[in-house]
Amino acid sequence: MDLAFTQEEEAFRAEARAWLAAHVPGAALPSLETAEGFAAHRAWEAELAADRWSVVNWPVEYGGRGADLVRWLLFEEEYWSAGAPGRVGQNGISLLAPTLFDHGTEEQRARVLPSMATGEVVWAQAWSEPEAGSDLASLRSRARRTDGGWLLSGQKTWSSRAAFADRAFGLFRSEPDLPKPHQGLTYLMFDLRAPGVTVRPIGRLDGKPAFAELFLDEVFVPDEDVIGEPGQGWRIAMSTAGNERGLMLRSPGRFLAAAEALRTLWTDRGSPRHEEDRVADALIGARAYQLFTHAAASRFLEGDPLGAESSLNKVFWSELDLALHETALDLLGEEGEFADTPWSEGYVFSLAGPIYAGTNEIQRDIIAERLLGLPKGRR
Amino acid sequence: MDLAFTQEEEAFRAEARAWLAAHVPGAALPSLETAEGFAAHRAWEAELAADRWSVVNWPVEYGGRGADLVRWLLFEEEYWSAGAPGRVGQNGISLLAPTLFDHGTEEQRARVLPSMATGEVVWAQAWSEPEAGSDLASLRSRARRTDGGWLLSGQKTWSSRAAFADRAFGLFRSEPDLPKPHQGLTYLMFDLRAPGVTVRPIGRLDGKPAFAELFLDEVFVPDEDVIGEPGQGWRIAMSTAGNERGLMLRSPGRFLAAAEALRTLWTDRGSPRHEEDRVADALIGARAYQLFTHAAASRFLEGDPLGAESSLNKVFWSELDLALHETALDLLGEEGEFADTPWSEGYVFSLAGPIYAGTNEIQRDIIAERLLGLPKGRR
Amino acid sequence: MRFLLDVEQRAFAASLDAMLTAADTPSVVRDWSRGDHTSGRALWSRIAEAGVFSLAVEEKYGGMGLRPVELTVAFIELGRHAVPGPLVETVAAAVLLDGLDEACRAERLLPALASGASVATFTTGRYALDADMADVLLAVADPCTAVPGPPPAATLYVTPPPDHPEGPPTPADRPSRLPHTTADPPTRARHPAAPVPHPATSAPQPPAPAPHPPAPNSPPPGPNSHPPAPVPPPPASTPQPSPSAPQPPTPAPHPPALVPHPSASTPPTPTSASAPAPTPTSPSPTNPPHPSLDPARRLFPLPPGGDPLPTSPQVSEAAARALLLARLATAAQALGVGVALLDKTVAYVKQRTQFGVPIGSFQAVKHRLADAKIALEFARPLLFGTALTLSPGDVAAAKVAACEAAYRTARTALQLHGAIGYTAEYDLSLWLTKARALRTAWGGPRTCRALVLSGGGRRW
Amino acid sequence: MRFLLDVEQRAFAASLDAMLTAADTPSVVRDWSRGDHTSGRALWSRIAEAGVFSLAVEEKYGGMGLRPVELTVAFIELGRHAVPGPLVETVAAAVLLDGLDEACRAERLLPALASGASVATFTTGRYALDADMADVLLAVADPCTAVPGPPPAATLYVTPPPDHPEGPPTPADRPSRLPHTTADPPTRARHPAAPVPHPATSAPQPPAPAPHPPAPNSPPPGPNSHPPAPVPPPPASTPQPSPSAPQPPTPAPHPPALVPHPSASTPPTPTSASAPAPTPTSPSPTNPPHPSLDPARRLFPLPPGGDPLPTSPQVSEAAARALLLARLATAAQALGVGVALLDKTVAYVKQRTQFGVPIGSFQAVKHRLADAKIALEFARPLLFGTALTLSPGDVAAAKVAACEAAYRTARTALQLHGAIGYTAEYDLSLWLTKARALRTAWGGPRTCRALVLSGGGRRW
Repeated sequence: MDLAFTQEEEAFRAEARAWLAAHVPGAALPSLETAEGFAAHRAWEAELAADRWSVVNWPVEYGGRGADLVRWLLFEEEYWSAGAPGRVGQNGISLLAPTLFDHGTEEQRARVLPSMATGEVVWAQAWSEPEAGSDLASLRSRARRTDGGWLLSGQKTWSSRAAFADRAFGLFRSEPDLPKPHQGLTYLMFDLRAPGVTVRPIGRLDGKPAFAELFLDEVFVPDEDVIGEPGQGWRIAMSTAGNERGLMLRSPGRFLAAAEALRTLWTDRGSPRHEEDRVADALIGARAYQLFTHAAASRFLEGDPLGAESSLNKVFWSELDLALHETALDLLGEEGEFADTPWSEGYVFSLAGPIYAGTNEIQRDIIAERLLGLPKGRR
Repeated sequence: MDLAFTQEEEAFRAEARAWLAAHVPGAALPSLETAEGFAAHRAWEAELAADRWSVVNWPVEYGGRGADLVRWLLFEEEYWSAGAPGRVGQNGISLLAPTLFDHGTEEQRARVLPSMATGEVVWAQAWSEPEAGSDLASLRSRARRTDGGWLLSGQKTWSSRAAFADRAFGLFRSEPDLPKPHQGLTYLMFDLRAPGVTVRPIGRLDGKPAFAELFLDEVFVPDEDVIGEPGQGWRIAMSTAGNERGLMLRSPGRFLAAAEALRTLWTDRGSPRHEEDRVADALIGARAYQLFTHAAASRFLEGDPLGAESSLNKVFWSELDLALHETALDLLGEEGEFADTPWSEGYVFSLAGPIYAGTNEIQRDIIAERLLGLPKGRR
Repeated sequence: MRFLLDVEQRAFAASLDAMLTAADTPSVVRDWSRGDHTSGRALWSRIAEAGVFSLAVEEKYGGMGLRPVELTVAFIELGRHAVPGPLVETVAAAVLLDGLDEACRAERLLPALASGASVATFTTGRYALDADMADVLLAVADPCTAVPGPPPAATLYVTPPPDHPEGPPTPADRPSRLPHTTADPPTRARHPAAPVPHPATSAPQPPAPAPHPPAPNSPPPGPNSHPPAPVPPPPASTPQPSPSAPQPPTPAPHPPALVPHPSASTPPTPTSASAPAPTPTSPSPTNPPHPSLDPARRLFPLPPGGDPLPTSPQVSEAAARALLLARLATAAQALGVGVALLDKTVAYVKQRTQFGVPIGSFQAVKHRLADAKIALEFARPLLFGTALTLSPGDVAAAKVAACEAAYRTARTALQLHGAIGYTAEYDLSLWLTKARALRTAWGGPRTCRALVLSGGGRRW
Repeated sequence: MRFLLDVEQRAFAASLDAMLTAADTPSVVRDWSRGDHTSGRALWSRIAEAGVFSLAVEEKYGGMGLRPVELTVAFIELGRHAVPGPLVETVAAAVLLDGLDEACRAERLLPALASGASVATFTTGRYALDADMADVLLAVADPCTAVPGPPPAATLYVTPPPDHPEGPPTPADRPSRLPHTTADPPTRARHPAAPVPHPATSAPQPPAPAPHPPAPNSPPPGPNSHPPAPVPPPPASTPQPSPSAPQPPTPAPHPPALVPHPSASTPPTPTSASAPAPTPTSPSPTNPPHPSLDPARRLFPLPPGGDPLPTSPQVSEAAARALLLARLATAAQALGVGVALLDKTVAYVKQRTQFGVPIGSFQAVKHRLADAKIALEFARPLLFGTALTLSPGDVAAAKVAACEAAYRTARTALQLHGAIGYTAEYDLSLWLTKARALRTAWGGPRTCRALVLSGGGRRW
């Protein structure tokens, strides 16, 4: 058991650190959830990609460095510690790309991944529908067979990034009359600017259009944009949920950096003892999350599959993130109410954590039933 | 809307205060959960009763002062504020007596109440059974008809005070084959020293025998010790649960005194700012509980029935009491672990709060279904 | 002891509720958030007509005398309907102005506040709520938490000078208009010191109809009707908080000031200052407002200058009393916000289905809502107890309990609504964000808990 | 980076688990709680045979060198089985004695600690755990939190004098018995300062079979076999904490002392003191022990006197290191306690039915257990990360996380068991009460959180 890194790994870390020190913008970019900020973040993706830092764990042929999980973790620590911007390409990189690596064709990878790595094409996810939230399998949007492809119709919602993104991916019901709701779904990619697509941005609590509704009316998608076999979408979408993608959803480096920023804020405010508990708990939580991830990565590198612990992970980071930002707002006193600070932007974002990617209620059900073996109830 | 007391009420309060100042023992009595402490507390009941302070809200004929709810609240505030001992007669006074007032016969009241008021007879409750905890209606102990009375058989448990008490009261199944579990139960009083009764004291977490198991083998109970109609026990037991008995289960004065003691402890420990939140919240909670009770008493005095708000009450005081004692132990530092302090005795007692008198889980179900109107689930 | 609202108080709540329900407050909030105060000013007038502001104004100035219980009733309803604007601040300003015992200034300003013709904002901190639409801006160093050093804790700055007769004309039919009383007017006896026991245990007068129609010669309220008004130039020596710079770790010196603001009801009478006037409806460019997490709130750094009052025990006392009322009203508003959030969420979970059943049948959902209910129901008696005692410790306790209950309910409401609750366009957001903002307004949990503890050991 | 236990470490855990399962630890705990240490000493020997104490003793004294990872593995298992006794304290005492670099004393005491022939207790506070059955009592002012003033923070008192050859004889066959090395022995280089990086990244030696059978000439352990031993008279000038008086608000001066205790393995060699000896198996009447909420723990006020060591940086360093290891071992023990509580509760809710179904099918029950699982699973990697770095901040973080997770799990376990869990006779109580006691032992949450924050900004 050790936490030591090899000389090569440390060299990789040092290279990342040096590059970031030279390139990270001195001032924070405008909010990712605005048109201006989206463009600025897209440009930052290109800058990262130019030196192969946008997707370090991808193969070199698609713009990556072929970095293993350890290097990815080190890169992420350096990235967030350097105060680098949020990643506008995150949806594509951490949700779509792993699926393409596992289930896509060589042609799809060659066509989709390089432009994803540079930020030239930014991807939105299109999972949820108005009646399918926690009960994701109850999707109603349709994919109907047509010559050389499929026609998509229906409504998607909570499509993050879709207000400004280029393309989207999601599940559509291609065989509507099967007995179980997760049967007969097909995994497709489509263009947000294709005929028949209407994007209606939705403002989140602070009004910024962090996601959108998508109205789809006979939107043509060629066969080449189906991932895997038609009708197998649920299995395909779920099969990568338990691999390292789960680890990569929210990187430890992000919380370590946020916890250190909180400690700095606390110190700047005179180290009030009455907030000591919560600041210390943020630091402890971030360190625990880092080491939990190291342990999971070590198991993964030994060939163990990662499974229901991703539910532990989800509840933990989302509650940590929210508590951390609530503490920061409290430290800010009467200015904690201001909407124009990085802390309040982070707070609004953190409020979504317990809801998206499977509500924390669903995750606790999964922990109880799959990890603890408790009997299924009606919930 | 006012919180003012009449001159007569203030005079009553002053009289109580003066009496308590003259009579409350200077040193704490030994723990109520020991034989020695039980005897000392029984003697204290007699001392209270000698000057008619043991059951102020009872009619004069049974040893009380006919005090109304407002005077009762004032007395309780004075009582706990004076640091007076815990009440060994509590089970009888707050659980059995209200039932006798509503459902007992004149003969029963005359026979039972005076000795209850003096502590000469201390009563234990005998509700729970090994398989009937939260699901109280699923009682199995039997009352079988015999000449001039009933024969009780079965097992009761978590019978508080039973290790040292004289008599007990509870529900027994007298008609075993009825379709619903709460039908065919009979409310009976019985002697803990009667033939066929075996009392096995049970130590609580700190080893003190705070309750007992009762093994009943054909224990004869005369008809005069049945309360109300046979078979109507559930209705009788529940009918007084929603009246002022709910208010009197845990008096506000008790938590006000405990919160003030916590504030004193905090001050004695140098007023550490890092515990400010929890100490303040104990004070706020005790004050809120007091005023909530005042509001409930005011409604009751206007003739409104008290109902499901007793569930709000139960969850609130039990969590307040536990948080208050946990805070005290934390303030005590390494001595917080000691079992031989009043704070640790109180802590152990407070741990039972969320469990007894209907677990807090059951209470939350009741709040959700009866007060908020949410659909019944399978829980 | 009869710790219950009486029939009239309940009728007052019901009539406010009915009026606010009919007013479609969510659309008013959305106008307000866009900077369009037209519908908000109209609603303000109706609230004034219902008598709400009169509850904070002495009878001699056209009010009904300070009635904390009725104010609490009113602010619970205002919170339940998420009414925007400096409601709390106007009430607190009225209490302050009354307490200064300067009949001239009080007579000029209070009748218009009571009638709704004027809107005031007020702060003991560094930022004033909605200063762009208020007619009067008052600022005073927090009498409780201000750090020693200049400016002294109880210093008060006033502009325009008290002898300037520039306030909104008092309605000619005001029966309570009294001559100036400069020394200890009889009404002072009703709040000789803070804390003050509640003076009246008798039932209040029915609050409607409003005794104070808008002053007939006031211009119609509206965001574009504010004429320019003078603002004195910033003195070079006055430190201005920089909105983008990091805030200092210790409480910054409050620049206390009582200044007039570009005002609909205050004619542009020149004062001794001669600075260039800012554009009427926007704040001074050196003082851009901060948006709040609650889109209906904007927080304005204090402008420079102002009209200082000499430090005096009376000013301190009046400021302390105003702060108490501000805190009580905020707590009541927060409770109303929490109650609305609980009601809306209970309704939602009964109809939203997932996995084939209403999500309200899930035990985890039930228990979160039960906890919210408990927190709110135990905050409510604290509020009314506080309204009766007005002791600083009680007020602080009520502020903590109500605001924490409201915020906890907001967290539950958001979580149980899921993504739809996270959107600005769904009306729930108006209450969610207000619950967070009120938590820090007028003394955050830390400040209030410290006050609870500093109350000293006493019998409640 | 390979942040996983290796095969041997897992086998070590499994073998300890099997041995402790077979040992029926609940009955041992109940004996211990009654003051009967016979079964506990027997179990102690088996734990020593399994090599647990050797993991804290340098090779030259018969141990395997300090192995924090393996100690963590072992203490998780000891906690899972609620093993009673000064386990943590013996490990910490060994680390302290080694760090003093006084070969004479170390040579006399350490081999017996490693072999299980001697039991030590140790404190940096005012109370020593289970001092009635320990053979060696060490006390030192907490190097981190002691207040300035006499006694100085790093002062150490030692009795008997180091040149008294009264310790238990080292087994004759000990190959590692080395001559005294008074100046900087080579092994010191392995922990030059606190914090110390983990020296070994290679796999440890397999822990069993134990290298240290009990010393053949030690008397059989047992509560009634303690011969009288001298205790020096209390000097009049030494303040004694009064067990019944209220404790002072600020940390009281720690009376640091390193004293021998009435001991089974220490022959009654007279010391310079000549006080009347107390009865062998009970503490001095002037120092009655405090029962703990955990019935298996009794806390003894320090006896007067002792053998003072001069203050030196080396002593401070050794004490700091001993404290770190005590904290780490306590955290590991707490995690084990929490894991056992979760396992027992999960099993219980699967079989306990109410309303016709297992209570484990209720969502509220599931979610509480899920939260306990999350807390425990995130404390675990902190523990092992801490064992690798041994930095004070990491150790403090692990202590908070593990103890809070264990206490939270205990609250859940009690609530979900209901009344049966509240009884002393049900074995669950042994873990419930220990979770509470370990939370304050060796630095409560407050102390540890302050240490986390005082670590200064650094990259983890």
